[in-house]
Amino acid sequence: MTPSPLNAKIIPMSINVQFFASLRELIGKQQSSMDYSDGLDVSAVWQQTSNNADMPDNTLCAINMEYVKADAPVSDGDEVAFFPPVTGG
Amino acid sequence: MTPSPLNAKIIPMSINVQFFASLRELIGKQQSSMDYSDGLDVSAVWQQTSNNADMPDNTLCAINMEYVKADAPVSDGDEVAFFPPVTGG
Amino acid sequence: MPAILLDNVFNPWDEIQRYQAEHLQSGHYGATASFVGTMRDFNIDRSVRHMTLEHYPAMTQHFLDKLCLQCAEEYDLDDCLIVHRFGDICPDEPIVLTVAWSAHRAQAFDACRYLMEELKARAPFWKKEVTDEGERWVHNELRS
Amino acid sequence: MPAILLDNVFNPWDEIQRYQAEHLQSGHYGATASFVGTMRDFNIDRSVRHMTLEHYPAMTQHFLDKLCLQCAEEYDLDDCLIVHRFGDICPDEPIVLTVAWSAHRAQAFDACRYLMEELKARAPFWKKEVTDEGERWVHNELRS
Repeated sequence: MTPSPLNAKIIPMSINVQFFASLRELIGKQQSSMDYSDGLDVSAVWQQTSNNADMPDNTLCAINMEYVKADAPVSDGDEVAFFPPVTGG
Repeated sequence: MTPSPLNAKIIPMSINVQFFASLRELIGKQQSSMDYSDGLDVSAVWQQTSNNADMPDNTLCAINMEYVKADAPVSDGDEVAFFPPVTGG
Repeated sequence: MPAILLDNVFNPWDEIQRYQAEHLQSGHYGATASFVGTMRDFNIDRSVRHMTLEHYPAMTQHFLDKLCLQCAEEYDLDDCLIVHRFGDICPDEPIVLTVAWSAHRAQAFDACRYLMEELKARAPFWKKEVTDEGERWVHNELRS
Repeated sequence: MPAILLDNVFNPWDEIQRYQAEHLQSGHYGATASFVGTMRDFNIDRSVRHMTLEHYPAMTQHFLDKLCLQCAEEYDLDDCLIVHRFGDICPDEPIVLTVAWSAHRAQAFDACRYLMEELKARAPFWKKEVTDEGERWVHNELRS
């Protein structure tokens, strides 16, 4: 929404990607990062960071700590997270 | 249920009557007693112990610590209680 | 699964802990639901200074004992507990505590609420409030 | 109306008392509903020795903070509180506490339950149990 400062156009930010619980074990890592590109959505982030694993059907996705669907658009600098159904409480 | 011992036939028991809260104040006493007679029901107990006060519509009745209706039969030795709607908790 | 009637101030959280330590089996219950009713310093539109809670001792005890037993069976509880004050009560003092311990949370929640609803509807207690404008019996509360 | 995440054993009854003393106005709330979820030593058919509760720290805090605010507003609460463990947890230790303070009991009961149901359904925590037969992730619990 806010216009980016000039240097944000010059220094590319990246997408911070987090995997939790059984997905962390499936992917083999807790954290990844990737370069931002136009038109990126959450499922594309999965494809590029998941070591070719299929996304389990019940996977939950979040951008910047809010639940989103897999086709939600990703912005430069976002934190994208993937995790299985929750079991707290 | 249990057969009465012989002396229970000889020494007449009585009905113990209790009034609580606003009914205690209405009747002007906490406790009363009356002789048992055959065919006695709860409303007759009220009539004979309430100093001619009408029974308020919402009055609750109990015999021996269990809720009953006003036409419930009373037995020799029972404790009969009258009280207004409850307001605990 | 007792019902305890007290004529003095009690600390509901201490009561829960003490009862739990003495009567509940470690590692067995997974869900503890509790409710504490506390005397407020206002009711409807008047300022309440203090309150006297009258009860019918033998029937109150009998009613609450039966309620605990029946509730524990109906909701398959590990245990349950009711503590209720009577006599003079001041604002901010606890009036009632209900607790239900169960393996599962739905039963604990349902049972704790059932204890309170039955108690409010049928346990022989009567509140008389002392307000700035004098004494008054509390009538059936339309609001919960 | 905070949400507190802890990696150590906590006493839920002490938490309630401390929070109440520091944040609640005497004589104002009449109803306190609380729920404590405790680790059991059995789940389904296996014996559970201990458990690790993984979470997504920033999102968990954010989610529970928002939940408290939204619940307090929706149920017209005086206040509410969530305390939740993470990390290694042993049987009989509390996992979660939810508390709702209100003028009226219906709101307190409803709000306390709402906090738990939303937390169970959506807060990013994941349980891994260590049983006699090895480790396993806990799957969506069909039973409450």
